[in-house]
Amino acid sequence: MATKKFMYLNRRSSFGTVYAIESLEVVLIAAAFEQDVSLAFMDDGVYQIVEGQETDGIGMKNFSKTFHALGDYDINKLYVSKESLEERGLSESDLMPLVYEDEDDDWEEKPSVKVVTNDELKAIMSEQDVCLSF
Amino acid sequence: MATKKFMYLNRRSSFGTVYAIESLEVVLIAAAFEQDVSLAFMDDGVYQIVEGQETDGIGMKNFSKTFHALGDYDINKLYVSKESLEERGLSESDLMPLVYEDEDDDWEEKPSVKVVTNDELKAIMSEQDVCLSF
Amino acid sequence: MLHTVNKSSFERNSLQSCLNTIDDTSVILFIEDGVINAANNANSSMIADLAASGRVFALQGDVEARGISPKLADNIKLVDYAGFVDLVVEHGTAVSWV
Amino acid sequence: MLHTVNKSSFERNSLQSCLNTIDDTSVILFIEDGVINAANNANSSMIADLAASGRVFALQGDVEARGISPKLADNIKLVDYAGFVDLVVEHGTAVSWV
Amino acid sequence: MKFAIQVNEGPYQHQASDTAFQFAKAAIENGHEIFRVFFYHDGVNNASRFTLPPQDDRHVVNNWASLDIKNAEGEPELVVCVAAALRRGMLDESEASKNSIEGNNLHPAFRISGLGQLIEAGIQCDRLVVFGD
Amino acid sequence: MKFAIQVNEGPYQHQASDTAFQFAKAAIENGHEIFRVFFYHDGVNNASRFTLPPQDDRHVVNNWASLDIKNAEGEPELVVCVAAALRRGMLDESEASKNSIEGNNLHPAFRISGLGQLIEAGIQCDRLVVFGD
Repeated sequence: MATKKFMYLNRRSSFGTVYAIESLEVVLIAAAFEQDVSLAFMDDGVYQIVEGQETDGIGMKNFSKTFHALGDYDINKLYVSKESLEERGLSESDLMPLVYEDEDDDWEEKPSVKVVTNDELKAIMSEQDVCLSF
Repeated sequence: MATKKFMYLNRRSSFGTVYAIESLEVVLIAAAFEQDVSLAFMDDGVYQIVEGQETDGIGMKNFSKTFHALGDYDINKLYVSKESLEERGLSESDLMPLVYEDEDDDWEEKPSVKVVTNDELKAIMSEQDVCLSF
Repeated sequence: MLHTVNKSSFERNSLQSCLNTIDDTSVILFIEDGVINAANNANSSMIADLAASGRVFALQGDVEARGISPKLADNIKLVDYAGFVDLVVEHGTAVSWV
Repeated sequence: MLHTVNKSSFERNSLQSCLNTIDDTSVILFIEDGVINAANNANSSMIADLAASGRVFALQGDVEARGISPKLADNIKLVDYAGFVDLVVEHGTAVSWV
Repeated sequence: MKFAIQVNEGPYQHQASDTAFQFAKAAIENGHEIFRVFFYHDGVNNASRFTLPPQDDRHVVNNWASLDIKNAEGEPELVVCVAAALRRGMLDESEASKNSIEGNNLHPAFRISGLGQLIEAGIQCDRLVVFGD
Repeated sequence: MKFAIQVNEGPYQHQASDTAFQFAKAAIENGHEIFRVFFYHDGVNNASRFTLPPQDDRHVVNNWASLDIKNAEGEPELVVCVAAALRRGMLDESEASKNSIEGNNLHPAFRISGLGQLIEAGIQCDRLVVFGD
C-alpha cells in the first residue's frame, strides 16, 4: 500500500469527552499500517499529555500512561502548540517525557514531543494527506 | 401542586444540535402543569426565534413556527439578551413577532418577546426556583 | 486544503484555531452552526480579509436554516452540498475543525 | 444560586455567559473540563475577583484528573462530590451552563 | 433534601453522565433522597442493556442501575424520555411491540415515560440539577 | 474521486450525521464513489434498527441505508467501529451471542468492524472527510 501522511488533530482535554481516548485508540491501530503518522495537540488538547493526571477521584480510566507506548510503535512525531501551552500557563516541562528509540542512531532515546509555534504547525499541516480530527 | 418559577435557558441555535427542538418540546409539556414559565434566549440561542428560518436545504424539520403556539399555552415570557442580539448584528425587528392574548386585558394581543439587558436577565434569573438548561 | 468550521465563533474557539494555522492557499467552508460566522456581526473582522480574497464559503442550506441570508457578510460565497463536494475535490486534504 | 460551569473558557463561551448574569450572592463550581478555568492561566483574570471573595469552587477529582493541582489559581476552593451536593443544598437554585 | 437530576448526554461520549452518577451517589450516601433521574436528549442512551464497555473501564449503565433508585411502588425512578428514546432507538418491550420491532434494549433498572415526569420532578423536588455537554 | 467519510456523532443530537449524509448523497449524484463511511464515537448510534423518529421528521438511519453503499463483494460499506459500538450498546447478532446478550440492534445496511477499516479507507481514498461536533 502507498504511504500517506496522516495527522491526528487533538483539541480536547482527556476526560470531559471521549475523543482523547478514542483518538489514541485509532493511533495505536494506525501504527500497524506503516504510514507516516503525526499527532498535533492544540487548544485544550495539550492537557492530554500533561504529567500527573490522576483519575481515582472521578472513577474513570487513566489512559494517559498509554502515550508512553507510542514510541514503541514508531509513533514519535507529537507536535504541541506553543501558543496553546502558554495561554494555559503550561510549558514543556509540565508535559510527560515521551520518548522513542531512534533505530537510525544506535537506538538512542530521543524525545517524541516537539513544541512548535502555530506557524510551524501550519507548515506541518500543509504537508498532510489525511487529517483525522478529534 | 405548588407553583414554582421555571426558567428554560436556551443558548444554542436551532439546527446544529437537538437542544433547541427538545427544549421547546419540554416547554410545551410544561404548559399543562400551570407553573410560572419563563424562557431565556442568550448567546446563539437568540437564533432560535429569528424570523425567516427555512430548512428545505438541509432536510431537517422546521420547528421554528411552533414558537407561535406558545402564546396559546399561556407561555408569554420570552426574554432575549440585548447584548447577545447586538453582538450578532441582530435587533428585535429580526425576531419572529410572537404574541399572546392577555386575558386580564380584554384578550388584547401583546408581544411575548422582551429584549432585556444582561443585568435585567440577572435579576429575572435570581427569582427562579428551577432552571433547565439546553 | 479545505478547512470546514461547523461552530459559531461566539460559542467556540474552533474558527480562531483554524485561522491560527490556515496557510496562504487554503479555503474555509462554514457548515452547520459555523454559518453564524458568515453573518455580518461583531466577529466579522476575523474573516474579512480571507473573504475579500475569495477564500470563504458557506453552505447555503445552513445559511437559510438560520435566517442568515439577509445578513450575509461581504464576499462570502454560497455553495450547496454538490459545491461542498467540489471544494473537497479541488482543495486536497480536508481539515475538520470539529 | 449555584452556577456550574463544565467547559474550559478557552474552548467555549459558557464561563463568560455565566459571569455576565451571575448575581452578587451566587457561587460558581467548576466541574469536568470546567476545572481548566481553575488553573492559573491567561484567562484567570475573569474569575480573580469572585475567587478572592470566596465564591469560586472546583471539583477536586476533575482537577486531579487534568493534572491541574500544582497550577491552581489563587483562592479556588476544592470540593469532592459530597461537597458538590452540599453546595447545591446551601445555594438554592442550580444553574448549569451546559 | 429531595433531588431531581437531569442527564442530557449519553455514556462515554461526555463526562456528564459520570458526574451525574457521582453526584447522585454522594447525595444518597449523605442522607439525601434522589426522587428521580430523568434522561433526556442523548441521555436516553444511558439505559441500554446492550452496553459492553472494556473490562478495565467503568460500566456507566450498571453504575446507574446499582443506585437502585425506586419509588414507593417499587418502580424505577431512572426515567427515560419516550420521545427522545424512540428517536434514538431506545426501546422497552411495549414500545418495540407497538412499533413491530423485533427485540428491545432497555435495561430493567430504567423505565420509559413522558416529559411530564421531568416537570413533575422539578415541582416535587427541592433541587433539580442538570448535567450536560 | 474516491471518498471516505468519518461520522463522529449520533443521529439527532448533532447535525453532523445529517450533513455527512447530504455530502455523501451529493457526491454519489455527481459521479463520485463513496468507498466507505466509518462511524466512530457516538457515530455508531446511527446504525440502530430500533430508531423511530416522529413521522414528520427525517429518518437518519434509513437515510444512510438508502444510499446502499456496498463493496464489490456486496458487503455494506457503512462500517461501525466495534470498540465504540460495544461501549455504547450497538450490537449485531454475532457480538450479542458472543457476549450472551439477548437481542441485537444493528441495522442490516451496516456492518461492525475494527478501526483498521478507518485507516485503510484513509489510505485507499483520494479524500477523507470528518463530520463531528
